[in-house]
Amino acid sequence: MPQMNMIEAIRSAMDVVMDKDPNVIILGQDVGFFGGVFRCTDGLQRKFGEHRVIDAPIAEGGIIGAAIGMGVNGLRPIAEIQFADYIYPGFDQIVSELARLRYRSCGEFFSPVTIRTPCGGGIHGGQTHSQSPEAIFTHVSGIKTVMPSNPYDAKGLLIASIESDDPIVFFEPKRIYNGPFDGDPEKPAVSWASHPKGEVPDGHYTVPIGTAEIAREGSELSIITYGTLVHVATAAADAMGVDAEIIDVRSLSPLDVTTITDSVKKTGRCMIAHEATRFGGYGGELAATIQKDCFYYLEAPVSRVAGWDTPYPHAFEWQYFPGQKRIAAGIRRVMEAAA
Amino acid sequence: MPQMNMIEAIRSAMDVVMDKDPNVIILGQDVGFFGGVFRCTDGLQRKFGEHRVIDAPIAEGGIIGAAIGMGVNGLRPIAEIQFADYIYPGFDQIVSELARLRYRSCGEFFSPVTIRTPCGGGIHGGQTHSQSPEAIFTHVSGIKTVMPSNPYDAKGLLIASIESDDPIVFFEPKRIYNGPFDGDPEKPAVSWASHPKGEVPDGHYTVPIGTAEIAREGSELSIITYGTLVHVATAAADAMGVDAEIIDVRSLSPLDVTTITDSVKKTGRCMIAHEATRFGGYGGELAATIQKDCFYYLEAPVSRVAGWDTPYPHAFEWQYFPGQKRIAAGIRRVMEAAA
Amino acid sequence: MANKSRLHIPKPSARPGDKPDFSYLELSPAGSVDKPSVGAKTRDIEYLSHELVRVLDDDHEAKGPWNPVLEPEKLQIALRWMLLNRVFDERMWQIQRQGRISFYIQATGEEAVSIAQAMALRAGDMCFPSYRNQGLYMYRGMQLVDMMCQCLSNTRDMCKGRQLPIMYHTKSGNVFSISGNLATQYPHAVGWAMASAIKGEDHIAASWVGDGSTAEADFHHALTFAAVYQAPVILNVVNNQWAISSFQGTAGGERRPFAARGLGLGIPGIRVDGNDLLAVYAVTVWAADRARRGGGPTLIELVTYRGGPHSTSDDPSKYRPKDEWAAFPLGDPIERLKQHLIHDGHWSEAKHDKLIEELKAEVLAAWKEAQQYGTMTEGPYLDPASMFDDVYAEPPKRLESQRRRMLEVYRDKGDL
Amino acid sequence: MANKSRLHIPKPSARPGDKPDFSYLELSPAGSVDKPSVGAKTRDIEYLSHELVRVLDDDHEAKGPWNPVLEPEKLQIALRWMLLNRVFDERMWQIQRQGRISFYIQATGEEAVSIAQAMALRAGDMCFPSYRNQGLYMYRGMQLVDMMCQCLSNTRDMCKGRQLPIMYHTKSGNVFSISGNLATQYPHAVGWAMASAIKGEDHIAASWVGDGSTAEADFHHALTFAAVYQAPVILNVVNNQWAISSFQGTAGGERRPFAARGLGLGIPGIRVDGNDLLAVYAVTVWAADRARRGGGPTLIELVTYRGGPHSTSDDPSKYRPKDEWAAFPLGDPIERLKQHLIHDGHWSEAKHDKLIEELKAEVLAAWKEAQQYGTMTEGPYLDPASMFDDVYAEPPKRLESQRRRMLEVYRDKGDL
Ligand SMILES: Cc1ncc(C[n+]2csc(CCOP(=O)(O)OP(=O)(O)O)c2C)c(N)n1
Ligand SMILES: Cc1ncc(C[n+]2csc(CCOP(=O)(O)OP(=O)(O)O)c2C)c(N)n1
Ligand SMILES: [Mg+2]
Ligand SMILES: [Mg+2]
Repeated sequence: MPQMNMIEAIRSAMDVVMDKDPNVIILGQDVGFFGGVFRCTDGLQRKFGEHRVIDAPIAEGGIIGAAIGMGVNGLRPIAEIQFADYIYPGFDQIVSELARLRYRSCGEFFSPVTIRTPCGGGIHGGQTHSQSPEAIFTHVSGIKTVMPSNPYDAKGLLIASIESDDPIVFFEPKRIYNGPFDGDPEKPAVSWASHPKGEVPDGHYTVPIGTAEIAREGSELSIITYGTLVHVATAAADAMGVDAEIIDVRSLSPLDVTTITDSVKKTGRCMIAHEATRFGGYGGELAATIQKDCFYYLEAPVSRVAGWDTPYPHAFEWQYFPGQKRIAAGIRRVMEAAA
Repeated sequence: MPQMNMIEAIRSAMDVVMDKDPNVIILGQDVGFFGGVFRCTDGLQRKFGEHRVIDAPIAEGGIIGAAIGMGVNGLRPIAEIQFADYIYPGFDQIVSELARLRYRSCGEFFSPVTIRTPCGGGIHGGQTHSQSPEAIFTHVSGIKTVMPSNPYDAKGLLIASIESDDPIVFFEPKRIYNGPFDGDPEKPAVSWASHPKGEVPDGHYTVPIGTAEIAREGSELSIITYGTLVHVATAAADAMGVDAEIIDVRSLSPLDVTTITDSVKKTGRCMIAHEATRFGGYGGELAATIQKDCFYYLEAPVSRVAGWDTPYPHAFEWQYFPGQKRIAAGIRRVMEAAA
Repeated sequence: MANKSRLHIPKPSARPGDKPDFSYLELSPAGSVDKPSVGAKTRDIEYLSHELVRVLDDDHEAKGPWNPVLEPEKLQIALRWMLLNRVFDERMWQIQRQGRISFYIQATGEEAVSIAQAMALRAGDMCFPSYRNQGLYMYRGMQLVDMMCQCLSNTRDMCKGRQLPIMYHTKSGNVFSISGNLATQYPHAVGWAMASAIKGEDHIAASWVGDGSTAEADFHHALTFAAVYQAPVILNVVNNQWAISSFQGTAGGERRPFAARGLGLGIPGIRVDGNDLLAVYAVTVWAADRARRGGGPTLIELVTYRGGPHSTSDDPSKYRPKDEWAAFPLGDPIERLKQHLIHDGHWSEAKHDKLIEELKAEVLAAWKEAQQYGTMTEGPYLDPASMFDDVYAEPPKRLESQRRRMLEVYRDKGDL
Repeated sequence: MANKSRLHIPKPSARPGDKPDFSYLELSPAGSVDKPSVGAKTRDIEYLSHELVRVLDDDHEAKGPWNPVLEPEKLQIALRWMLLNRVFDERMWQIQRQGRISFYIQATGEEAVSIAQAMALRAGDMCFPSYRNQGLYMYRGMQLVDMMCQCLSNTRDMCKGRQLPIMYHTKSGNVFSISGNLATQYPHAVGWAMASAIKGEDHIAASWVGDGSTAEADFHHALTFAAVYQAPVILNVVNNQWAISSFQGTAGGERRPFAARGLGLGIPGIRVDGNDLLAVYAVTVWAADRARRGGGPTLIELVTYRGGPHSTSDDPSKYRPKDEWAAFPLGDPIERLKQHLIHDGHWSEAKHDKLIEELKAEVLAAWKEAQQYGTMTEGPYLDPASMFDDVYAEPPKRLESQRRRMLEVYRDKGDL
């Protein structure tokens, strides 16, 4: 099976779908001739032409607004937002239009736009290249929100997203574009080649939206996480020798509640981890759901480890980012709580 | 003491502060000559002149962007967004600029903008005049988010907001502008005159941001809510004869955790109610915090009653709105759960 | 502080109590504006954005190069549609006042916009309207009874009760779904037109916003994308002088006509008498032709007047003179077309009155029929359980369980 | 599908391997453009948006009505500032390449923009810059060592480690804090200017965005508000032909100059040779004067070229000819001012070389000093606990408890 990093897997997903369906087009800043600032669309304009891989003006609201109109006219647009930090100028079009068009027209009109956008920290990007704004999209009815943690899922979920008639915000944790990251910035970079999920079929396949995955089985506690932190949490649990079950949520909305609550019912202890600021974050939804469904199984309160409630500070990236130490501290808190 | 409805109380707050501080100005659509579509600024342009109560172009992003610049230049702008449903075009300016200016300039620059906006349902407003988007603002570090449930708090919190050097999104539950609402649309309207919180001092006073209030003391369960639902929940508990303690959160961020957890520790049972869609909503943050801090006191899982996870449907307003029946069902669920 | 302020505050020419004053409106005499070829260069036709294309003169004659020279029958049909729009609006307004629907918006005084432009476009062209374009839906074949059922949120409501009254849509008629958020449809039209070009089709798109809405970001997005990709789209600005209580100067109309807004991007603009059906028709045909031939977008400013309140929630006597409409120099589009037809010997007062009676009867009949599908107070009612449909194409489990929970609590409409 | 597509796709005149081609740039001869009075009507000065104001001709002579006739000493100072900007950028670029700072952005080739405009404004005027306006900070008195410390996120960093390198701010110097989000500062400038007018002060505001950023919503918001309230503001568009890999046509520059963008709102536009310090100075003084006298906003398009990569993260050889800058018809602003001074007998190659050496030494000294306040790899370090400060004026309790929790886990920099 071919080895791909996440960039290659994402590119392959678009390549495969564009080959199959002439209505799939890409619209975004620098995506065309240049191939995207993270190279995700590299070569696609050469292959599919400049009428299908289109360089866009720097107007995120315009990109999403135009993509909606294209979708209404039978195309299947993939809109790239260069950084998730720059998605907000398109927020109104996403919330007020993309999310509600099918509902308000009772299915007569809809627009199957997939919005791809790199998110998350760990790349020395400072406040405006490191954000994780996924929570606000999960609160919007009519939108699905997805975040893969590895090349295999990235390709399968992206194909599923593009082919879905529902609008999807597809977050790409850029810290792990080139290799899994265990949270230690001092360690030499590792590539996806050594990771089982770096094996990615060349052709068409999908990973269904709405399913979580058990990234690592375990019995002592459940760690519910997604994106880059799947790898950090795994490393932290390994280092501590804790038999943690790690759930990669993958599909934030719709959420695969069963896989998560089955795990927590089994382990009786639960920690949630995400990069985004904690207050009002997606961890709140997870914790609320878990405590409700697993109340009689829980031996300790559900705990959250998350980005601090500050903007993402450039120089204190590694004190801000929920690294192994913070996750380990979180695990200890959950494990030490009296049952 | 004078009687005021919420509109009058809000107007009085602006009047008092504008009298005191010549740097306070108002900017918004139809706020000037006309006095605002909900009449909140009625008479203020006549009193303070058209250079302090300014009709703005229909560009929410422009209103907030310009207000930020005014704030940087020493003014203290109150920006009115005509409906909370229309705040999204200004979202980028709020999240990327207003919220972070103090932080990124280490306090050298800041802009003390207060954004007032009517929110919530119950007025036959359909999808685009009924939304409750408070959750997404609570997730933004650097912004404070406030929602009063009565005239007294509205005035006190609004004065505190305008006078605060922090940027604040001030949500006004429009269903209760003219009187408290118990959730029954068939009942004749009641006025604020009969409500103790309809008594509002004429002059200057503040209600501190960051404090919740016990709206009704009780011992059997705690209902954590805010805005219109404070009244609906009170009516539901009364009708059921349940001795509920009802907490009016008021300040969503910063959150008064102590008042809430003290109550839940006392009652051992907790229900959260809000109008906004449930998934990814503010109730998640509340539930996550409460189960964490009150784990050893809880006799039942923390439960949420909220808007359904659909856009706000015009004709099914009363099936969508968390009315007395749904709140009662929620209370029963919490009360009946085995300890 | 106000005293020393040097800020320019735009002010309308008249407020309640003042004499209406439209001297700020620059008018060109009918027939006086040159009509360029469809292939003309943008730079050579900038004048169109500052003049006012008019065909009907004060003596009701059609004049000049923009006269589309339409057959009398076609004009009678146009008159019929405009009248239907007006009669329908009047009836629905009353119905709202009686509390039988929750909300309504009239197009009174602006009927020529939707009717003339619908006539000028082809059926395959896609319309992205604002909330004052009900005429488009009518012309594109939507039945009055369907429009009424939408306003009633009853069992025949195309929106299944999910939208405020007047937020229609028709896929078969190629008129988009109306949004409550201003100007959001503008970039959709541009994207739709881009897709049409990409697919090599010759359908074009058209969209409408009000003068006030031009301040929104989406106006800029739409113009920018339309200019960059030369999208086959007509971008209309309906300048009815008011945006709720704010006059058009609050949106930046004090210095230059809205038609000039795209010039800096190379988008030609045409300012047209929006109450002159012939002129509106002619400029729209011109712009559509241009778009279809690959000439790119055109911005059309339609100068008209909002004859009624903004909506049923509004009271304009608070902010503008009561008799302002009567003083509007471009008159009433219906009256003007009627007089033109009479002047040319193709119409009469008697026929006109009879037509109005016919249309009133048609509207009344539709209203009677619509009520059979349910009213706000009497069944049949839509099934509230349907509110969980169409949020997604593939609904998540949680919506199913919420639907069940809802049904546990509310078994029927009375059961709140 | 691509075959039948009729969509217009803007294309730059040259890609890697092609011969640079600037024939699309319309140039006016130096000295040829009329200079209107500051009180001229907008309509009468539209020509300024299509011409190119130039003072320095190909023979290095200053010409025509826009010649500000500055004293040689003033020009030598200007040259010094531009050179300092360039030398600073070169050094910081190297430093980034050595891995000693995480990121950098040069202004290479665009130095006249910041320096000439800073010179033309008054100290009380407020600047809202983009990330390529480091020259403004320098001119407004920010010490090189402070700029370097910001880029190092060290203990003297004015941003206390919270911002990417180059995101400076100075309240005392009246230069705003740089945002990573494009164009957001544009409406701030307008709001600031509105406040100045409201307070009856005569300070004006100025802001800068790139050609690519004009597509953003905030560009439109700023222009609209500036036009509506006639705010005393200068809105600059630095057209350096590129926005990362996208040429200026992708932002709609193919048909009309960016200077024309405000015409439809009644905002006069001036297109100026951005590499001609004298011309930039003159148009800025003119626009500032106009604003200060209550004439409202002016849009200035500065035609220049991004001489270097977009940032240290960029590789322009992938998308444009390597020798494009060399072929740019408006040359290099530093070289042009230098030659002008030499031509007039006020400068020499020797002086120039000496100045460069001086400036290099100055920059190097600053770098040595800056490192004493800490580097990325060596202390002293900022206290990470400070990251919880300034999120709010009145911090909520949860930030205090998060600070405590952070300190429990990370006791020192090495302790991650
Ligand atoms: C984004 C947004 N902001 C504000 C509103 C509230 N609103 C509804 S209509 C209107 C005035 C629109 O005026 P104009 O564009 O001139 O259209 P007209 O009503 O005159 O046809 C306003 C401010 C809205 N619907 N959407
Ligand atoms: C809102 C937003 N979208 C996208 C980006 C990413 N980005 C950074 S610089 C840039 C190009 C800007 O080009 P231009 O405005 O011409 O300025 P220049 O770099 O040429 O000075 C882009 C797309 C951003 N910083 N902010
Ligand atoms: Mg209008
Ligand atoms: Mg540029």
